[in-house]
Amino acid sequence: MTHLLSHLASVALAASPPAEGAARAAAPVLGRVVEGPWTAVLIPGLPLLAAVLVALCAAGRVRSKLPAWITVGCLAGAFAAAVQTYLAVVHQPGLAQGVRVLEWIHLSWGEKPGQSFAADFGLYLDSLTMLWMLFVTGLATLIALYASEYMAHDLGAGYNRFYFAFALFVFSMSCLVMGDNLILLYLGWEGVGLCSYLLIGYFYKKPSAVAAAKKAFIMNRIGDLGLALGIMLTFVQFGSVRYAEIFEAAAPYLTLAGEGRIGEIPLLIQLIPVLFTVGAFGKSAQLPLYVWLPDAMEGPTPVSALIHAATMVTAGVYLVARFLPLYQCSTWALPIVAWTGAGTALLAATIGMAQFDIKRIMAYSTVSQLGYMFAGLGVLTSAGAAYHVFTHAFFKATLFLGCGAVMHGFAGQLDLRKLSGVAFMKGWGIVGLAMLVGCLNLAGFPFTAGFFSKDMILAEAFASPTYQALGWVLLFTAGLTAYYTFRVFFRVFIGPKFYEPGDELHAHDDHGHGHGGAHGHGDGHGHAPAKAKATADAAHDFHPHAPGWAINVVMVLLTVGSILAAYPYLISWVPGLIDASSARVIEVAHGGEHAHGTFFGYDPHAVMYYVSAIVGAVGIIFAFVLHFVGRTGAATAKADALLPVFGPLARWAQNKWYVDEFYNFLVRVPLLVISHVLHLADKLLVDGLVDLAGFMPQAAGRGLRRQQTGALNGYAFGMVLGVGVIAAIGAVLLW
Amino acid sequence: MEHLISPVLLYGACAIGALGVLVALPRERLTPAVFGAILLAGAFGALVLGLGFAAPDQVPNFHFYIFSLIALLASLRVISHPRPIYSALYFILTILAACGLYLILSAEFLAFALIIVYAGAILITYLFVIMLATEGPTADQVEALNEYDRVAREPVLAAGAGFIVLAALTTLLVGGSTGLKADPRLMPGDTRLAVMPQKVNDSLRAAGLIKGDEGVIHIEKERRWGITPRRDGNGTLYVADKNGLGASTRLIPQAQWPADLRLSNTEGVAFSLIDGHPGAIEIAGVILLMAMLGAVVLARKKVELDEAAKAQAQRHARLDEPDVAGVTR
Amino acid sequence: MLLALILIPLLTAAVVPLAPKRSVGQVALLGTLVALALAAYLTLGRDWSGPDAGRDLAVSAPWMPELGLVFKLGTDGLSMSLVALTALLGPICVACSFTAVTQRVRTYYGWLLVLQAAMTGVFLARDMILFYVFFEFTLVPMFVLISLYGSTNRKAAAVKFFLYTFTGSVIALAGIVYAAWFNANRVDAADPVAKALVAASPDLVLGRWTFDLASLQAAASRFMSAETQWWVFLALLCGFAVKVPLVPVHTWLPLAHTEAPTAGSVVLAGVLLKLGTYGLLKIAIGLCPAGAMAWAPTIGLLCLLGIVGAGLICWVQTDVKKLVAYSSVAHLGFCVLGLFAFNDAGVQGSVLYMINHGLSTGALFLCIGMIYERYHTRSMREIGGLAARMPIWATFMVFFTMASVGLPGLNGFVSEFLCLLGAFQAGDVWRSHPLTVGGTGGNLGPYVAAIAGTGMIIAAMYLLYMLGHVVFGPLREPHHDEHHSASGGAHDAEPRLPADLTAREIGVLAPLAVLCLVLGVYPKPLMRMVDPGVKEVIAAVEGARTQRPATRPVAEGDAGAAPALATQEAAR
Amino acid sequence: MIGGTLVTLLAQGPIPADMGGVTLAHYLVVSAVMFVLGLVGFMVRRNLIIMFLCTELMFQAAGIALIAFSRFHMNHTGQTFVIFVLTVAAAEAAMALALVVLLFRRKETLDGAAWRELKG
Repeated sequence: MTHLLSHLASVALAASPPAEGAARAAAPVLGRVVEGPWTAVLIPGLPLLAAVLVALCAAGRVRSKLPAWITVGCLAGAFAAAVQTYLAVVHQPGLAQGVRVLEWIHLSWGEKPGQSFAADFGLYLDSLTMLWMLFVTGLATLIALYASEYMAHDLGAGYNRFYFAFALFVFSMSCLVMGDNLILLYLGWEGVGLCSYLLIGYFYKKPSAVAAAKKAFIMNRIGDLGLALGIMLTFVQFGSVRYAEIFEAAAPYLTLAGEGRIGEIPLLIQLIPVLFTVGAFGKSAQLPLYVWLPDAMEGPTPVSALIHAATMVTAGVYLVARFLPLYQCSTWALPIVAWTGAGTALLAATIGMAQFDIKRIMAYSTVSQLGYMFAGLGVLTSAGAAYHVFTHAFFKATLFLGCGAVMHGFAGQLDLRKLSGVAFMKGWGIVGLAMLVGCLNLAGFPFTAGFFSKDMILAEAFASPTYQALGWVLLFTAGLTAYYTFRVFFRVFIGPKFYEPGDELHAHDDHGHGHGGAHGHGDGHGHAPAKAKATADAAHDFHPHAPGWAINVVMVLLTVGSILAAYPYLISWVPGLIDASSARVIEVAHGGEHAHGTFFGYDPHAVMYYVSAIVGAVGIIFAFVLHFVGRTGAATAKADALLPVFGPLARWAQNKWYVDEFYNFLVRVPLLVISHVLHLADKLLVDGLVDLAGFMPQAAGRGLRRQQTGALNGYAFGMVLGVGVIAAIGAVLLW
Repeated sequence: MEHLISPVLLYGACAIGALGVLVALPRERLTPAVFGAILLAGAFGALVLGLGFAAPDQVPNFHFYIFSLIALLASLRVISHPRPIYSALYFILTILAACGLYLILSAEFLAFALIIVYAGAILITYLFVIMLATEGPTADQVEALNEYDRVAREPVLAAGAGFIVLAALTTLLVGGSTGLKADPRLMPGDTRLAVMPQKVNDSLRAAGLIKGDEGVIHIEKERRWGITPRRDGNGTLYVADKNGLGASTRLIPQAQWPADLRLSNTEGVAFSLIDGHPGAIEIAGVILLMAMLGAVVLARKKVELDEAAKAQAQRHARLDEPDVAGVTR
Repeated sequence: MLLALILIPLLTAAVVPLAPKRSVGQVALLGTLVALALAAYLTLGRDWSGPDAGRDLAVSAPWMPELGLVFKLGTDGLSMSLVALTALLGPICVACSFTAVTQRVRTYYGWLLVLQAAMTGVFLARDMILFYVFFEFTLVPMFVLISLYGSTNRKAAAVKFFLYTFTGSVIALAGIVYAAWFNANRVDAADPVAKALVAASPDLVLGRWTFDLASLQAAASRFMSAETQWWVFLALLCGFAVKVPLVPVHTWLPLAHTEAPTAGSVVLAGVLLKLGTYGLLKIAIGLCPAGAMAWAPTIGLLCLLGIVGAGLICWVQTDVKKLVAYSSVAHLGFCVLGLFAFNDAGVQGSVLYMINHGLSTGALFLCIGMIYERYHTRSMREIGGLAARMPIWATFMVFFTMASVGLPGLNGFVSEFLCLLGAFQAGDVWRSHPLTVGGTGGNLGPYVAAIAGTGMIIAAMYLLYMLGHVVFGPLREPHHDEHHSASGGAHDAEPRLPADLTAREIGVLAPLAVLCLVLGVYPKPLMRMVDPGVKEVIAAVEGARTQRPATRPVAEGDAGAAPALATQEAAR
Repeated sequence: MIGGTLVTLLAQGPIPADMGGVTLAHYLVVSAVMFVLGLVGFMVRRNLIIMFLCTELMFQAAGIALIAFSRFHMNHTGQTFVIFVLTVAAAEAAMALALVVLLFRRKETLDGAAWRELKG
């Protein structure tokens, strides 16, 4: 392992940055689609098949691990299909390939362009798509395997439900990424949202899980509205929702942008990417819509790893990358993306520093890293962003699954104040090592994949004259990230051995069947009373169960993956893929000299390795000093002594800067008040008017009723008066 | 439009009449029906004068005024007399006076029918019912008038309303009838004679206009007997012998017709009734039948006294039979 | 054939009172299934995409010739799709009532069948008065169903439902009669325009008393001035908007829905509300396209009020059924919004919306009815977390909720997206942007679509709020004993239902679920089916947009001006 | 006897416009006055029998008007109608009086005000 690392390091330092050095591949031909391989259909098809089969299992009340094996098998098949398709796609670099599957929505009201609306189930295969699909299907397979053990406590309906949503998620994600039109993308977009909803709310008896699921769905919907409006505007502007046709229609504008005449592009076209951005921010948890992601950790950990760390949340990055041609036609879209990304990265990092729940820390780190990716897109290193997506997918999955293993083993305990030295416990070595690798990646430790991908973004930020400040923000965030990552590692995984079991037990107490045999310990049913004795001596009747083979295998594979993820950088694999797709950054003619930003006079691409390595090391050292040195128990560390220095800031950060409360106060409460007012107005005013209209004849009748004396003469009198009036009118008319 | 009568006079008369009625109506205290009658007579006089002046060149028809005065005064008494029996009797008088008017209007058949049916039959029924339903005078109280007979209900309002209706009605009637022209199309004339050959024959024979076996024929419709009268008085009679139409046929122009060769009123009513409204007669018959059945059904019905009346009846019973009460006690 | 669609339920309704009490439901089910089979045969057995498809099915017989009334039935793909929806919901409504209704079953099924016949008649009628008769006749069975078989406040709900909708439709009748009067007295059959119209389609009756739909539409749209059309449209709107219902004339709906028995709610949401949108689409817009255009901004505003306002009101409901009822108001806001976009995407989306809403909301009402049957409450305070008790039911509930939310891949999405897209396209703002190719022009536009789009978020808010309370969360159940003792022996007679759904209930929900999925993934056949009808409506509006009504075509030379205007429009 | 004389005197009276010095209006005014008297009587009197008598009075008034018109137009339909009026009056009298008797038996009074079941 160390040998490999040093090898990689030497190669990396020797090689010049690939984005600059390697001759760029030929520009992709946008707007042309050739027939693609049919195997591509298997990529979404097999997960769908898995979903259907699992649904049948659920209908048949299967109570074994059959759904897991079905899903793992199908997903592995999908991964194989993805590899096969990838090979076919790279065979014709720069050319998108299309596969038509099924007609979906077709409308036509004329012959001219823009007078027909067509959205099909069709696939658009280019290198960007395939990059995403490779890690989506690959990771999904591994995590499905991991979950087969992790979810085993819930065999039966819950297990089936989990795998149904899981397979459906992969299908939706495939639609999102592979769809050849915006509507299919939207289908995937909302489909992953649905699966996310179902999986976050997996423990549906917990109100917090239900609330988190709802929050995720609604927050995503807000973003989706932006995306939907963007799609409509795209259609109105370009007359199509198919990528190929959009790119074709947008080509003149891209040319304009390339010539630096971005001001001549119609405003409405510049608006499209801004609307897309709203959607991307919702799905990828960026400011101001990020608040759902930390709460989404209510779901089972494999879900957090796959959906809320590795794949789904990168859909926003994919969207921006896919429509980079349009983004480059917009004056505001990329700066918005860049600054929001940087802001999110910093904010989430500060919150992550102050949390105690390790899964939540990972969630905030995800938000923060997503911010990095957006910043990368914003500063126009789509290759960097995509690469960061790629590396992040591996190491964050590793981290989450590690956390999941801990949670699984310690009955839902996630508080870093109640765990210590886990890596040294029996059977936890692999997890500890995997966590170390993951943390090093996340912290940007030199020669790790995370280090390289983060550097690409940082360097490009500093390289751009307008984004210097942004670069500093990101650099600072990198330091914070290193600190809070290792804060977790030093406190939970090394140090004195200590643990307190959690009180959740995965809702074991609700399902009486307890753990499966794979855990290798006997008293599967005895965890429920642990809540009453949540003290140190709880260890007497609680034995943490070390992860079983499936979890360990997956941890190992993922760890290897995170390490190897550094390798593609060295051969310019990811940049090559990106350059051959629509996410290629165009050269902008600046009229004169290409203004290059510098880092204190140095070329940022050259020095950023050292700078970020130093920043990362500083963060790790801080964590080491504050959280490891001299720590004897789990509950406290030296860092606590520093808290007064920050005054209320620490408390605010711990309370997530009160953003949730702020939203609640600013949006939810007013809306609730308005709703109640509307309801009352509807009931009293609108319906009241109706009732009044109904009441008036009644009242009139009641009043007139008194005129009915019931006496014969009275009626006669009335008649006479009536006759008299009529006759009098007649007389007046006559005379 | 030409005013037959000055509106001021008309309304004045109406108002005085209304006042008269008001005064004449029965009330709690003294009933000055006499004053009311005087006032009404005054009103009537005013009307007569007004109407009389309206047609000054005509000698007023004395009978008309007599009958109408009787009719109106009698109707006043009908509504103002506190005793139902007298009201009914006054109603008979009204009918008789109305029959007089009918006679003036040469509706003699109806005049007598009215007397027979109304005065004879209907009013007698009324009298029966009045007798049945009115408590006779008891020993201590000679004037056993019911409160509801003695006191009128809302006389002022009623008189006011009546005045309005009367004013409006007279305005309309007078105004409407002044310009009215008799519609010649409505007159049946002598057309009906065409279907009464025997009458024509008899009349002609009595006048000596036909002799022997001659008879009238009607050429156009090819009937054996008939005439072709015309509304304009230029009708023609064809008189032919038994051999029918031929050389011996001769014509008798309308000018030579005997005076009695015309439809009498009764005949006219009969034609109108039987020929013109056969369905209505049937319906009227059914109505009468139903009324008879209804009356029978109603009369046979055993009536339950309602609660209050029952209690009162029991009280009466107890007072009437103190012995029974005493025994039980 | 078309007559049979109406007669089969009617005859079954006649037979139902004679059936023995135990088999009343089966008899009714059989009748509705036969009707469904016929409707399916007619719907699936032929190609509806041509402009004259279904013309050979038309039925015409003199009815009251003195008044120009003809008993005329006809259909096209658009009408047929709604007829099919009605026929589909028929057996479902019958089957869902087997255990829910145990008292006075003969009356119940009889009226349910009559209701189906009347609704089918509305969609098939091609004579305005016949349409009106069927339209009004739906009220009577519904009134009976609500007032006899509803819950606590049923009498008031039934009266309000009846009077409210009746008042509206009487005003609509005035509009219809005026249109007929206009045709008889203000249209000259000798006029060259009229002659041309008659030459084009010889069935038209112009210049004489008639209530034939096509004739009146031809006469009114071509000869009536825009101002008059505005008024006539207003009259028709009064009738149809109440039925739809648009805000602010919607208040009968939550009450009626809440109080109606389950089958009543299903029919109400599934088909009865569609009578309003269908009337707007097929009658009102065709009759007065210029009036419709003039009203479009106002109606758009009302739709937005419905989408946002009613959506927010849903969010604070505690009664599940009321929540879904208010959601109907919001959903139909989308539907009408799409309709008044007057472009292909919008109208097509609107028609799909009619059917999709019928399926998904109808199914939601069925789900809620099943809960009500078990717990005798609809309050979210009393029930919750039922997923633990009834997993199959919860699955269906989540599925249909998602269809209702408009999740892509399910039916709701296609229609909702198309409605929004239509509204988005239908803005005159696009005319000022020369390079825009997809805008159609109209009276709505992107801002309207954007505000309506918030309805998507709000829909997610209230429907997930419902799911979170009823399906998910900790289990809450009311005490059974209380309810049984409170309501006396009435419930004891009912068959006890198992905790989760029975096979019958699954059989009721499953077809709807399958259709929701199929229409979400493969809406093409349906879209092709309704396309000619949609095109017809759009053509009417386009006609009004490009030419002024030819009231005095010869005298003022408008006939010459119209094509010039048209080419000018086309040039844009 | 008097009737007979009158017949000879008046029956063959002059043709329409000249009805013995009185015009159609005279008869109509008499008819109207009589009608109104009946009307007022109906409103004012409380005895059920008298009230019905008042309706008969109104019938009479109508009869006079009908006969006057009949004479005016030399048309017998008016008289025919009077016959029908007579019929209806007879039927009405039969029914009404039967009802009156019934009502009287029930409450021992003829006061019309005693029956107010229709009071609102």
